[in-house]
Amino acid sequence: MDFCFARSRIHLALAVLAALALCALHPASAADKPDPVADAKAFRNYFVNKFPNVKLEDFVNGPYALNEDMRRQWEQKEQFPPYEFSLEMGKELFAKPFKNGRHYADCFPNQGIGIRQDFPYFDTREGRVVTLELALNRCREANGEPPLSYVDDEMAALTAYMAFTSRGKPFAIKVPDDPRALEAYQNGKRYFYARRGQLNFSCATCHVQNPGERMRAEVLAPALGILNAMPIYRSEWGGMGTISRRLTTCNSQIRGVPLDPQDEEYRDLEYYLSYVSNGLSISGPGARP
Amino acid sequence: MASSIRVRAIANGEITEVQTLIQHPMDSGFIKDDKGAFIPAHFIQELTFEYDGRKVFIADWGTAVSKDPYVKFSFKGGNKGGDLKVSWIDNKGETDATIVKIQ
Amino acid sequence: MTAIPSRAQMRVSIYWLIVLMIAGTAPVRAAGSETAFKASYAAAEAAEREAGRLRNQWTVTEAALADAKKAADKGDFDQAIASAKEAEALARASIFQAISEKDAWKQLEIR
Amino acid sequence: MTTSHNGLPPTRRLILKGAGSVALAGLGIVSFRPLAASAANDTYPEDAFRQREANEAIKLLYGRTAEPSDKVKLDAPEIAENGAVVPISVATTLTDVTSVSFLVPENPNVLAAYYKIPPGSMPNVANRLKMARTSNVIVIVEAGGKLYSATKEVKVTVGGCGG
Repeated sequence: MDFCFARSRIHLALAVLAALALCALHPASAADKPDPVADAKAFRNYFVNKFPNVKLEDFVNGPYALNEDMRRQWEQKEQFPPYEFSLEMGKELFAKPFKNGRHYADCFPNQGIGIRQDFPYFDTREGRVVTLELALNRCREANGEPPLSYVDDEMAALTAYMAFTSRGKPFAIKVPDDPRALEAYQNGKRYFYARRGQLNFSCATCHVQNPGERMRAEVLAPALGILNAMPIYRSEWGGMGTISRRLTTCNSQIRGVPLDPQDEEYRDLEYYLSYVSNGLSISGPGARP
Repeated sequence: MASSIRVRAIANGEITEVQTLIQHPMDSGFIKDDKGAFIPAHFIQELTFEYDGRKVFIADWGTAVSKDPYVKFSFKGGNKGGDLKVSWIDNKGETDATIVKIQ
Repeated sequence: MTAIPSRAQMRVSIYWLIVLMIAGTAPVRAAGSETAFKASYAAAEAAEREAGRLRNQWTVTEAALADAKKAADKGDFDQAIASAKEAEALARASIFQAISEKDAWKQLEIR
Repeated sequence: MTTSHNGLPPTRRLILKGAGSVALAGLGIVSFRPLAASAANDTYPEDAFRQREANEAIKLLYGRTAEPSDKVKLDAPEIAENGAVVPISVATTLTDVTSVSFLVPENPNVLAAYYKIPPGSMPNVANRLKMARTSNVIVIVEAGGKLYSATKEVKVTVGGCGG
């Protein structure tokens, strides 16, 4: 397995350095002004051209769009999905009043139903990206409740329920006319493409260059539509996991120390990656191996 | 506490198709926890479906049935609106049961 | 923002990294002392802190630091120094990665 | 907490079951094949579930061997997307089916599930099983007192590098 080739950490580091040294000989072209609209178009075209047999709306189903044998297993499990219990828990948690009598629903437009596709958004008042997970915890804190862990079951269940009520609604992420929003978008893009960890992988190494290929036991999902399916029930976890959980485990898998969940870089990444999947429907909660 | 048992029983002509999903860890006893100690086996051993006073399906399970186990079967003679009783017992003697209407 | 290093600076850092890594892999002949370990460990920690400032630490660096500490606690300073040097080399590689990726990421971008 | 499905507390039920078989054996009524269960027999085949060899488990469960049959259709993936949850099902055109069992010879305990099919129930069963590694999956259909089987290999790619 490719992941296992180097027992010696030093040898791998040397290989990384050699690759980096080569890169350094070919400096990148000067940065242009970010153009989210053009980016999203190019992003979508890349995947559509790479997988001409996959329907555009099917990209939200991740590896199942690319692998027939896996798709059958998924469809069989979807007859009675194992995430049913988490979804019910999310529904109950969402409806349960806080100690002050108010509800999650009071913190969101349309009582929190069918709004997943609008997250994350750029808050022009605060000048930062607000994800659904962050918004849920802020709602709690505004109502005198302690925040939930971003990587635990309760947050996963809440976002699963909110995604479920939004299934079929296309991502509608906006980059407002505000230089800070554009900066956050660009920062997310940089994070997505920058190599990190001892394996010297970027998010794009797996999810742009190699979707459909096997990495360890997993078939890599295409980056287009990857967040539409969040949160995801993973058989490997035996439970539902948040976007925060997925991003931090992605980092560990490439031998990078994860940032704190909901760190600015993660939120910006989510902003960028959601934006370039605009127009594709929410399919979450998803199921993955 | 909500029931651990979810059932979808749908009558189509004379055949009733039953799908069940149960919330249960189904610990095999072969997995270690974070501290390296084996998590003791904890799994459903028998799951029984009864309709109209007769057993229509009995599942005997070992440790290799997945977490939150699922099973699908079908039987003849079920009527829409009829009661299907589903119950399980695990290796620790814990049990749960529910009655659902065939749809 | 840290200034992007010139190519000459990069070449210098690659040189240092290779030196450090050779040092890290070569068996330490003389019996390691606690003082030598402390110096190696402090250098490794400083490099890892810098990687943290660049938000680009590696899990293997953390593991090598932990190995160093464990060996030192057992009084095996040869091993402790070797692990600390490995940790420093890894931390420096992660710093190098972070700095070069400040620009290099653009080569991967879909356009 | 709900009660056990036969109305007895579970521990009592198990004790009764044990006591009953001892008493009957003492009277010499039962020939010693208590493990050769059939659909009419409601005991949990505990010993069969503990076996590490497929043949042993089958012998304990049925007391005889199975013949491969193309009337038994086993559906399982080529490559399990995750060994923790592998959807596996069986359908058959055989009549008078009284039981269906699934075995995974490479698992620590080879017998995974044993389903009793009373008269009037269909011999089609779908379930989700754990697979420790790449293995054959064997399904055995008991029909008219005979055993028929089908086998399929399922590849399990285990995550991680073993370290």
